[in-house]
Amino acid sequence: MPTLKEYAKEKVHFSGGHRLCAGCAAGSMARQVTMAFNKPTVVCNATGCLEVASTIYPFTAWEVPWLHVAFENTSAVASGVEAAYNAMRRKGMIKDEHIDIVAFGGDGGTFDIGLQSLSGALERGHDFLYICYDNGAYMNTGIQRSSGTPFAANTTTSPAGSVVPGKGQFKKPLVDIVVAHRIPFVATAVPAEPKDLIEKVRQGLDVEGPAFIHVDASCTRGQRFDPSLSIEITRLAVQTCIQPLYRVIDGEYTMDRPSLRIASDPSKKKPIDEYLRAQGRFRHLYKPEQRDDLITLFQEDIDKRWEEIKAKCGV
Amino acid sequence: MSKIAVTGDDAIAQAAKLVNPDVVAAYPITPQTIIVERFSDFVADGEVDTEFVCVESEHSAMSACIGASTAGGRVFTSSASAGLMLMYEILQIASSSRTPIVCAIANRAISGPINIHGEQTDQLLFRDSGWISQFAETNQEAYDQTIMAFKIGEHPEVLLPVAVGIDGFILSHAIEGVEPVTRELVSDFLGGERKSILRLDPDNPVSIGLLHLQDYYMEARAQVRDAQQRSKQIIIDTFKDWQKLTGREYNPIESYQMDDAEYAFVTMGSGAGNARTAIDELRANGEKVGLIKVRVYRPWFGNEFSTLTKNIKGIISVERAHSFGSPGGILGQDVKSTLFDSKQTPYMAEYCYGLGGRDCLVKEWTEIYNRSIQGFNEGENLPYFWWGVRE
Amino acid sequence: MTINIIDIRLHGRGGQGVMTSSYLIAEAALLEDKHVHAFPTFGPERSGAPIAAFARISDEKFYMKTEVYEPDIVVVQDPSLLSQIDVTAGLQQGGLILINTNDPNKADVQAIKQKRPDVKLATVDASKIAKEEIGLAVTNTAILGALCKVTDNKIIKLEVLETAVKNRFKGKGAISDKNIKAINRSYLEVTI
Amino acid sequence: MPDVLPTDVSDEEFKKWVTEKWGYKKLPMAGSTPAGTAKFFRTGDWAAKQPRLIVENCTSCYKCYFYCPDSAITMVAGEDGKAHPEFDMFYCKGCGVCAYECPGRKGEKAIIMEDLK
Repeated sequence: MPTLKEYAKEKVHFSGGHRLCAGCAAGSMARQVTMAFNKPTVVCNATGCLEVASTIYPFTAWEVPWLHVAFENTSAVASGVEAAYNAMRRKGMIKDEHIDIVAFGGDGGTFDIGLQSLSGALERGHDFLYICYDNGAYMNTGIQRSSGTPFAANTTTSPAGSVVPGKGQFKKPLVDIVVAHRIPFVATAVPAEPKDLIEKVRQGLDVEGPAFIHVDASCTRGQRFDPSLSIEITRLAVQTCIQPLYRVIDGEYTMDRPSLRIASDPSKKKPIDEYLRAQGRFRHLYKPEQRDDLITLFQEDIDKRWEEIKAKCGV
Repeated sequence: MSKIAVTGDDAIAQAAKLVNPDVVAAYPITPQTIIVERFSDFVADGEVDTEFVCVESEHSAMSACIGASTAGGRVFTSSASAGLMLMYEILQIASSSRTPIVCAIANRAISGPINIHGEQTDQLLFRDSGWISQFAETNQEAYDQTIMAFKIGEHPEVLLPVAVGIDGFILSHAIEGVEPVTRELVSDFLGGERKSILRLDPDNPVSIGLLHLQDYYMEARAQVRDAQQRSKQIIIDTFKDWQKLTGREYNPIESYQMDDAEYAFVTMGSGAGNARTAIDELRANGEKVGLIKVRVYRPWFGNEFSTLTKNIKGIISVERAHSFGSPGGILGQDVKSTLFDSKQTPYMAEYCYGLGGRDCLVKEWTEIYNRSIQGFNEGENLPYFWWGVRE
Repeated sequence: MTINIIDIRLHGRGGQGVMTSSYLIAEAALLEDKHVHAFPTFGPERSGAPIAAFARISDEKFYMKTEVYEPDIVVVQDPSLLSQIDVTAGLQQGGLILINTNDPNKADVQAIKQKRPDVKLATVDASKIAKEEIGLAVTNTAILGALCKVTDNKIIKLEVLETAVKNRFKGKGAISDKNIKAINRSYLEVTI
Repeated sequence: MPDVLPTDVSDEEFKKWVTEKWGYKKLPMAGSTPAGTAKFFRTGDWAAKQPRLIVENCTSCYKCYFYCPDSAITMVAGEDGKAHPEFDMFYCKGCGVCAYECPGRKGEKAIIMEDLK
C-alpha cells in the first residue's frame, strides 16, 4: 500500500472554487476520494450539500464526468449508467475499458429517502461504489434530523426543548443493513484518516459488484463547532468509538488500525463526553444542567455497538 | 408479411425487441405487465442484446433510464397509472436532461379509489413535463409508434423523451392483427448501426444536472421549449419516412370523414374506433360528421388542428380523462385555446367519459352527438359534462 | 355501410383458460386474414370466479372496441355456470349457444332451451374429452372444435384452428398434439 | 441548431460565457457544463483569516494538503528541497483546518492563521 505522501502524487479531481462551507469535511472527503481514482471514473451524485455546493451552474468542481438527477435515486441512476456502459461495451460502441462508477449521497439521501434505491441496486449487484458522507442531519436544507442523526442531537426537527431533549432515537445501523445485502465490500471511514479512506475507495472500486463506504463527515454549521475543528471532530468520532473503522470483505470483518489501537489498549478509548462537549448540537446535555442520564444512555449504546463490532472483527 | 396476433402490450414489446435497446429499466404494473414480461422473455432467450435492469420501483426505473441514456445508451421503459405518479418527479428531469427515453404506457385510471382499467388521465398529467406525448388507437399503431418514437426522440434536434400510450386492457390485453416489420427495416429506419453517443465520457468530461439558480434556470427551460417546437417537423418527417417503408400513413392530427363535415368529434386513443363506427352510422343517416383524432398530444399541432376545423360548426371533444375543478377537459382546453385563435369559432361541447375503463358503446357516441347538436342548434356551447355518471 | 361482424362471448371460470379461448379464436381468424379484436374482462377475480371473454371477427376492417353485449354466439365452458348467471343475456335472436355438458337433458340446459327457443343450442362433453385426451379438465381448446362444427367452419375452419393451436403450443412437445386430438373429437361429438 | 454538450468549450470561451451571461441559444444542452469550471470561481473572498507558513516548523507531513477542503493548498519544493504548503488565496476560505491540524515541529505550528489585512 502506498504511503500518504505517495497518495499526494495522485491527481485530485475535485477543484477549488466550490461553495461548500469554510471548513466543510465533505470537501476534504471529496478531494481524498478522487485521489483514489486511477481508471476512467464517473460520479453520480444525490441531491445534497456536496451536490448543490459543488455544481452551481455553470461552475462545477468535478473534473470527471458527473451526473445529478435527484435526491433519492442516485443508486438507481448509477445502475442505469453501469447497465448502459455494459451494453455499449458489449456491442462495441465504446472502448473496451472498465469505467469506475462512484455514487455519493448524504445521510438523508442514503439512510432515509434513498434507502430503497440503494437496497435495490445492491441486491441487483451493480458494479459501483456508493459513498455515504454522513454529517448527521439534512444539513443542506437547514439541519433537519435524519435517521442518521445521533441520539440526543439538537436539530431543527428534533429540537432540544424544555421537555424533549433533542432526538429521541439512536442512529440507524445503516452499515449493518448494507452488510446484510451480502455485497463484496463494505467499510467505514473518516476524512481524518486519509490514507485509510483512499485505500478503501480504491479497494471498493476494484471489487466486482457493489461496494459501500460509510464516511463520518462532520458539519460545522449543523453540528456547531469552529470550522477549524471539522477534521478533529471526525477523529474524535473514531477515538470515542462512535465511528469505528473497519471493513467487511465478503462477509469477513477486519478492524482497521486507528480503531485497532483502541481495541488493543482500552485506555485509549475516549468517553463520548469529549465528542459531545465539542459540538453545539449537544450543548443542552450540559446546560443549564448536565444530563448525565442521557449521556450515560448514549455511552451505553456506543459501548454495546463497540463490543459487537470488536466481536465481529475478532479482536 | 402476414399479420401476427398480438395484444397491445405484446405489440409494443415486439416493437421494442426490433429496436434492440441497450438498456431497459422497468417495473411491472397492471395493465403494462405483459410488456415487461415479454421483454424479459426476449432477454432470457437471447433475442435482444439488452441490459434488463429489473428495478425495485418505477421511481428507480425512470432514474436508471436517465442514467443509462445520459451514459449514451438507447433506452426503453414502460409504465402506467400509479407507476407514472411515482416516477412523476423524475419524468421532468428526463426531459431537462435531454434523454430520449421511450416509455410505453398502458393508460390506466389513477387511484383513488383504486382501479386498474383504461383511462388517459395518467399520461395527460405529465403533459407539461417536456415529454413528447402520443396515443395509439390500435395495436398496429402502438407497434409502429413505438418504433417511430425512438427516431423522433433521438433526433439531434429533439433529444426528448417520448411517451406512447395505449388504453389499458382495451388495447393492452386485446388481441388484434398486427402487420410486423423486420429487424432490418427497423435498423435502416433508425439510421443503421448506432454510433456511440457517450455523454458521460471519461475522455471528454462534463457535468450534467447542475443547480440552476435564478440567473440561468429560465434559459435551461427555454431549451426544452425550443426542442419541443423543433420536434414538430421531425415528427412529421418521421411519420413520412415510416409511410415510405411500410405504406402506413401517420399524422400528428388524424382525420376521418372530415372533408365535408359540419361537426366533428375530437378524441384520442382507442375511443376513436368507437367514434368512427358511430360516424359511419350517423353518416348513413345523412349527418355530416367527422372525427379528429389527436395522435400527438405534445407538442400540440395547433395549425394542423385549425386547418381541419376551418369550416366546422360544432366540435364535440370527448376524452377518457378528467381534471377536477378545471373549466373543461384536459384535451378540451387545448382544443378551446386553439379555436380561440381561429376566425370563425365553432360551438363546442366537452365530455368526460369512460373513466376507470367504463365502456362507452357506439350507440352512446351517437347519443353524445345528438345531445351536442341539439345544444348547438339552440345556439349554445355545452358545458363540460361527465357522460354516463349516475346521479 | 354496415359491416358484418360476428360477436362471440365466452363464459367460464377464472383459471379455466377462457382468455386463451378468445385469443385462440382471434389467432385462428387472423390466419384467414380476417379482422379481429379479442379480449377478456379483467377484474380482481381469481381462480373459480365466473368470468367472460370476447372475440369480434369480421371479413372487413372494423374499428369498434367495446365489450360484447349482444353476441351472435355464446360459449359456456363450465356447465355449473348455467344455474348461476344469465349466459343468454343479450344473445341475438336466432343466435347460437354452445355448452360444455355431460348431459344435454339436464334441467339447466333444458331451461335455456325453454327460455330461448329461438337460438340454436349445441352441447358437447368437452370436460370428458379434455380429461381423456389432454389429461386435464381444461376445456378451453377442446370446446373450440365443436364451435368450428356448429358454425359450419364459416367462422373458423377446423384445420385453421389446428394451426393456431400448433402455433400457440410451439415447442411444448406433446401438448400440441393432445390439444389437436381434443379439438377433433369435440368437432365430431358435438350435438345440436 | 442541434443541441450539443460543452465538450469543446475552452477556458477562454467559458470565461466569456460567464461574463457575457450567454442566452439559451448559445448555452450547451441539458444544463451541462465543462468539467472543473469551478476553478474560475473565487471563494477566497469568503476568508476573514489567512494561513501563513512558518517553513522552519514544517515537517512536510502533507496533512494540510489532505485535509484542506478547498484545494487551496499545493505542496511545493522549498529551498530545503522538501515539499511545503503553498496557499492559493483565490480559493482559501480561511477555515483554519490546516493550522489546527498542523502537527508542526516540537509543538511549534508550521501554519498559523492571521487576520486578513
